Amino acid sequence: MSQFLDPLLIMALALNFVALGVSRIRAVINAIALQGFLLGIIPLFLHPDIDIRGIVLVAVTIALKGFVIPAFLVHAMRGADIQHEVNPVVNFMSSVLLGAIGTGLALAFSYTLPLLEEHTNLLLVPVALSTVWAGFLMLTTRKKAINQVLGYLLLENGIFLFGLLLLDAIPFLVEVGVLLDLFTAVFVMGIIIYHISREFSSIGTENLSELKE
Amino acid sequence: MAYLLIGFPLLMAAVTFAVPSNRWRPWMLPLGALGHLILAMSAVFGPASAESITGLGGWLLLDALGKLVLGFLAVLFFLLSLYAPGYLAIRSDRPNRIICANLFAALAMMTLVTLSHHLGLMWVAMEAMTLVSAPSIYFNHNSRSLEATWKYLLVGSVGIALALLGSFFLAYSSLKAGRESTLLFDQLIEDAPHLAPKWLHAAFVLLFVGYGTKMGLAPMHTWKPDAYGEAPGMVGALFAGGVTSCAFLALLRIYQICRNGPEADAARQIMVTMGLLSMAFGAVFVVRQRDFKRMLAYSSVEHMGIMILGIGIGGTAIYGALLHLINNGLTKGVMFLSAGNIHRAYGSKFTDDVRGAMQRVPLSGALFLTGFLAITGSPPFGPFISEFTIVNGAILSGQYLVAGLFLALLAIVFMGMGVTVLAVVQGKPLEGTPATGIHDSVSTGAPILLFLALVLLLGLYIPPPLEALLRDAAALLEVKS
Amino acid sequence: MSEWLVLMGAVIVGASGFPGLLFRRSALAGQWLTTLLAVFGAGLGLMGVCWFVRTGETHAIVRDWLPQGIRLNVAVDGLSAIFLVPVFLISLLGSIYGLGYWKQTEHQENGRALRLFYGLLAGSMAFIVLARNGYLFLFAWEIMALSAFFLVTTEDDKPDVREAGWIYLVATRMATVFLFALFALLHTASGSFKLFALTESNSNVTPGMATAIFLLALGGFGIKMGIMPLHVWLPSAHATAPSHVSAIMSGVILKMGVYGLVRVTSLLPNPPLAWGAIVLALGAVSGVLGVALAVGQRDLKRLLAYSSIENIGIIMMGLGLALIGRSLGRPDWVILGMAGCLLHVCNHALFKGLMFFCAGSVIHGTGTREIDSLGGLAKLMPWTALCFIIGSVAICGLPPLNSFVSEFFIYLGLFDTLVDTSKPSFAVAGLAAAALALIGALAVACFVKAYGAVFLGTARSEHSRHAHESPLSMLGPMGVLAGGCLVIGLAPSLIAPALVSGIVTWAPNVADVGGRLAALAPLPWISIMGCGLVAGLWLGWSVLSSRLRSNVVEHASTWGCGYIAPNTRMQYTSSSFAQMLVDLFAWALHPRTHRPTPFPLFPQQTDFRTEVPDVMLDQAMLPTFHFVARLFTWLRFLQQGNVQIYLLYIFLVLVALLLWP
Amino acid sequence: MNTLVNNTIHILLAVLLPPLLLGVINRTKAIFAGRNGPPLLQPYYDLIRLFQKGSVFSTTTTWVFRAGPVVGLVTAAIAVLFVPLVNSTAPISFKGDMILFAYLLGLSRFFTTSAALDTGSPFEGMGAAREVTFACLAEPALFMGLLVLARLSGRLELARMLGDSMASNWTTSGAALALVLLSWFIVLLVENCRIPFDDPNTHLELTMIHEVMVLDHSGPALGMILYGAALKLFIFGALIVRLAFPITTSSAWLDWPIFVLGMLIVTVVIGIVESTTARLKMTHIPILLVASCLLSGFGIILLVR
Repeated sequence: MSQFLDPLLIMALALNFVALGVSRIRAVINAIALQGFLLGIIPLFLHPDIDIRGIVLVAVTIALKGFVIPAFLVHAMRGADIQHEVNPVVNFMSSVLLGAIGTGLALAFSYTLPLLEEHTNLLLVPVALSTVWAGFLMLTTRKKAINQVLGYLLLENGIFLFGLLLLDAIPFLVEVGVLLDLFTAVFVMGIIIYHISREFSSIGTENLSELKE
Repeated sequence: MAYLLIGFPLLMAAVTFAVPSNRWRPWMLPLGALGHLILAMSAVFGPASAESITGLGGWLLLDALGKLVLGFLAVLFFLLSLYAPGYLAIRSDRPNRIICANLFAALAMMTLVTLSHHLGLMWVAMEAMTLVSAPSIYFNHNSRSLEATWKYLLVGSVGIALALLGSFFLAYSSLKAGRESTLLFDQLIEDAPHLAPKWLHAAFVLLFVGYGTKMGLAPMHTWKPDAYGEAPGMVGALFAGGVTSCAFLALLRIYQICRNGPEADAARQIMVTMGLLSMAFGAVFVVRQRDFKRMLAYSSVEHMGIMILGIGIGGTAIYGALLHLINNGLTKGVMFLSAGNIHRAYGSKFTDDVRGAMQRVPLSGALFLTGFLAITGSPPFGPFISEFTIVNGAILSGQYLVAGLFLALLAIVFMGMGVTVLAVVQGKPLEGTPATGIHDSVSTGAPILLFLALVLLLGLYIPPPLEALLRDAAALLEVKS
Repeated sequence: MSEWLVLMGAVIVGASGFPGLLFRRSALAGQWLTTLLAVFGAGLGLMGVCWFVRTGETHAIVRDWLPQGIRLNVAVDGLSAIFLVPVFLISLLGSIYGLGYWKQTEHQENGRALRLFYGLLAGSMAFIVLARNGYLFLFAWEIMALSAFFLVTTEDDKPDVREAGWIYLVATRMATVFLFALFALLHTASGSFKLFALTESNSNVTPGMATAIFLLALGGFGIKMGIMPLHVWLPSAHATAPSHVSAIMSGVILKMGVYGLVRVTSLLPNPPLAWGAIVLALGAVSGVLGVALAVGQRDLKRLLAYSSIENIGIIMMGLGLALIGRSLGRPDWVILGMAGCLLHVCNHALFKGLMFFCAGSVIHGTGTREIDSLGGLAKLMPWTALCFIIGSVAICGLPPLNSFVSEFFIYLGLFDTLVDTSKPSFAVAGLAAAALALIGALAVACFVKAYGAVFLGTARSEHSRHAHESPLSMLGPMGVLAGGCLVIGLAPSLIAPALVSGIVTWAPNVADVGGRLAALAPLPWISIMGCGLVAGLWLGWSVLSSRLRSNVVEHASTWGCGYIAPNTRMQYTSSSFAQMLVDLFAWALHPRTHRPTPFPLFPQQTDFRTEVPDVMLDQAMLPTFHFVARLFTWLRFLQQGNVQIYLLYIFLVLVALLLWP
Repeated sequence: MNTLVNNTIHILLAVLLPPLLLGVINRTKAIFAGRNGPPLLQPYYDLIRLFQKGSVFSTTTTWVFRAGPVVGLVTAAIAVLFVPLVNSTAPISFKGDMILFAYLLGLSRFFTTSAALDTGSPFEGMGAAREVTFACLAEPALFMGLLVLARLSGRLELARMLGDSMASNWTTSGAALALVLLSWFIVLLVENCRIPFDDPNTHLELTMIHEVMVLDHSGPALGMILYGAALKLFIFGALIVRLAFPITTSSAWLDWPIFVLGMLIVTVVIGIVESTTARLKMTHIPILLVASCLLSGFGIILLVR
């Protein structure tokens, strides 16, 4: 059933651009949540003969990436009453363009990598890499702290996507550990964002450049 | 044994968290640290060390490298924990529940890193360590420390994420090579020669950048000065000595895998380059540094560079680098703690206000100065041996240019730090600098003296067990030919 | 036997300061105990040296110490013996001198630290000389450098002291950097840290490597010796340190640099001619410029410091000659050059120690080092004055005192390079003799100025008007050193055996050193002439005084050439005395002259001053450092506190490394 | 004739001749000035009188002030024993004695200048400053000359350097010797404070060098100074004589008169120079001295090229 796989991946890829392009933070969160959800279900198509432990993993992933984390972020946002605009360093158009370029490069790079034959005609690696790239873009070109968290999520999504290639290679324990770590990280970041907004009454990182040299 | 080593600190963390009294809680630290120290020593040197300590079906295994770092960590943490009660008594205004518990949790995670024999597990441990150690940076609860924590967390997590991708690459490459990928180090080391260079290179770079970020190699070091500058002195010491050592251990593991692979030379070149780059960054930023705690951070960047450089040079320099891991950590202990005392005594950490520490806090001032001399490689202290061994290794292996740059950068750092340190220590306290009324005390002085004693001992004499351990560890990193 | 005595001596001296820490600040007992220990240890050491020189029997002491083949390997040989004499002698006398000069009761805040590092310094220097292992050498070297730093910054509440200490620290670290590379290279060449003479057979030393080692040694040890233009740290450090510290710095620490150079050159096989030429030329330059700078100084201790540079120059001329001799296969030059070099090492230690002790006594008595505010001390401090004039005569290399002998050796060698016309020759070296003559004449000018301005004439300020003579604890050591100068000057044959063993160690392949030396340099004649001179002077003096006794003698004020009210401010100041010479050397010294034109018809009170700042430091070193520092501060923009940029760095590094070839 | 006799004559000459030289110079100058001038033996009279005079000492002075004249005389008296007069022998001669020779003069300079400073008088300080300054340039010139001679004679004893081989050397490398002769003559003038460097009997203290240093000396001390100065003139004269007229006949009875003759010639020449040239401006003196260094420097270059 891998014929469904590529459309899913394309969708995940498209969501990168949405995340980069939209101006409202809520929209970005939603995009990433949806992407997380897709990531969750992809294993089902990638490994048709999936065992119980895979199912559990899928469930955990969907729960965390698709619902818990986004919900938490929305909550943190509300708690820290953050204005809803993203206000980027470079404007949306160009960040989308950059994303596109990155995707191209990712494709190029991934074709140089020697893959297993069952993965060769699969978009998975390029999509993963371009998602990583998109995550970097968001991390580096957005002013608000929460956007950096989102960028980090995007990054993680990309890595996770690649991780799916070796679902049966990477032990279950590690996968879960990774997910838990991710969650904790975002959780702690959320708390800090909350503190930041209390401390500076805004989460624009321009306030966060006191320490230098 | 392995489980005990990790479980005990976790247990202590829980207990400490439960202790109600803000006054008595800090005393749990020396208690737990002592227990952990005993366990660790018996694991490293004790009779238990003979048969290999394993767990989780081989995922936990304590080899020479692990032993080296574990033993060092235990000692470092113990000495720091001796300092903690005195310090936290001074800062009794702040609740210390979180920090005490977190310190134990961090210890547990570090121990796990040293024990883990599995790439993925090590990653999990590292990430966990990053997270649990974050709150202790925020101990002071002001805007500066908040900013520092934020940067530490973000930069650290991104770095770690890259390391994860690297681990995946490695795993995938071994799949590609048709091996079943267990991600166990033995397995990987053995597979390395057969892996596809492209994958291996990419994996090495990702892991190097990732764990390099945690270790604080330039230019991924950026979180370091902020974190060290704003965290309490003992936390700074724990980071500079412990966290970074774990990251270094991770890098050693990676190198251990790559050293016989097709990408070995590139790996060594990268290590040498990045090592020198880090030293250069350290040099640039210590010069005319007004904030003496940030100065220590940059010095730490420099010394991370020195260690990586030593590994990259290879030969006897590897031995030097491993020895430097210990020397640097202990000496940083001296410097951070004495700097913390001076900071407390003046209520400022800028050379504009802090002068004549030798007169206001004679002990801390003297220790700060001595620590400076030690860290910059002056006898009779440990770093002198390790740094000289690295130079010697470089020249023995004919890498004259590297040796030259290394020495030049050492000299620059010496001058840069010297200006700041001497400004702090010498002379008379400026008129109008408010005295906080905090002076040298046994509780905040004696632990530093212990640190210094160890540094001195390592400068004059290297105990045979340690010597043997170092040699075994170095042997693990030798290039098989 | 001898090595054990020396070793024990070194350890005891090195540790002498520690017990003092247990005593109260206000108590004298600690100082006494420390001094006794130091004297005892140094005494043991000197006994060991004498034992070695007499019997010549010695064995290396070798123990395992550190991994990587670093062993505790000490031994006494001819070279060590020569250099051990100043180490122990000056530290012994210095610590006695300290009893009066740096009384614990008067310097409670820093007295104990001072003595602690004083002992460490002496002990570490003994170890430098004993070390037969590169690592041990470096180790002791750094201990020496650091203890010296702490000694220089004893009074760190004074800004000029802090600055001097800082410059010293930077310089000595530079030296250490060179030495790191040097010993690592030696290790590569010889295959171990053991220091032994390298040959084609027992090592894989290539000519290129040998040259590299030589240049590194010249750089590293040169800084410590204060060769021009690496001397920048020397004047201020010597000037600001307590005087018995200045004495050991100038008298002994500089010699450690010499020792290093001598030792390393003794290890390397067949040196090329260029080495000797370089050393000789550097020596001549340092000698002439050093003393020229000294003439211009207005601070008594700075003057002495620059004269140390001059004497180091003379020592290097000796070494250069010896090197040339080795490369051209002329044993005579080797012997004369080395004899001059080694003997001048001891001599300089004696008379420069003496001079700094005298300077200290002057400071102790008057509270200032400003030459132009002193004067007329000869009446108030007769003994100091006597010692000072003896030291001055010695320092100018005049007969019948010691440094004439060492310069005599070097002169003979240099003349010989012209006389010996067999090929291959290096007659140019002869010109160095002229340079040495110039140095001698300048030294006379310099020290006539110093002695005259400080001790003769009448007091120029309140400081010197109320001066008082120093206690016996200070005069005693000065007397001993003055005696030493006289003894070596009158009976150089006494020290000849030590010189011979030193030369033999440096150039083992030169046969029958003792015989040749006796043939080359007529030491008995020097003794005869010296005694003759003394006798003649005594005769002349008694004639004069008998005449004075038989004739009427009146006392009046100085003849003012018709001016009836001569006053003290009419005296020639040191600046005016030096003016012509400073002008002669203005091309090198860039003096700052303060020469106001008196105006109008009845001009206001004004003064003439020439100051000779250190060109190398003020116009070369400091600007460079400031430039680099500015560059670095400019580079700070890399860390702007903007986390997005930080993440970008990570990303860029990632890409760069992924594209790594 | 055996060395004993030679040495006695040597010493006798050294003791008796010097004052006469002063007399000769003064007489020469007087003649040039068209005066009768003092009798030739006037210096002897002065000496005798001075030794019987009482003396005045400045209250500021110390023993150094008295040591000055003594050292000046004694060093000169010893130095004269190294100088060969008629052939390549001298009462005292050993390897490297020329260095001791030069340094004895240095010793005397040290003490005479110190003695001058001892009075605390500005003028004597001035004189001392000039003395040491010019010596700094004269010394190298002297040594360069010695180097040339050492190279030519291949010996390191002053007596041998100026010894028999001299005559032959003039034929082989006269140029170098001429240069040395010239530069040493300059050295002689400056070391003995002669015009054009200094005017021994000027009466303006500001312009004096040697004379101003001894302003405060009186009686026997002054006598010693005077005699020492004469002895110094004798020494340098002897050097010049050995350089210029290296004539050694078979019989010593002939040699001694020849030497005395040469000495007189030299002194007359000095007198002529003094009476025909004007004093140099103080600031120009160093230039002339440097020139003299360069002269003998060229001498060396000529030899070793």
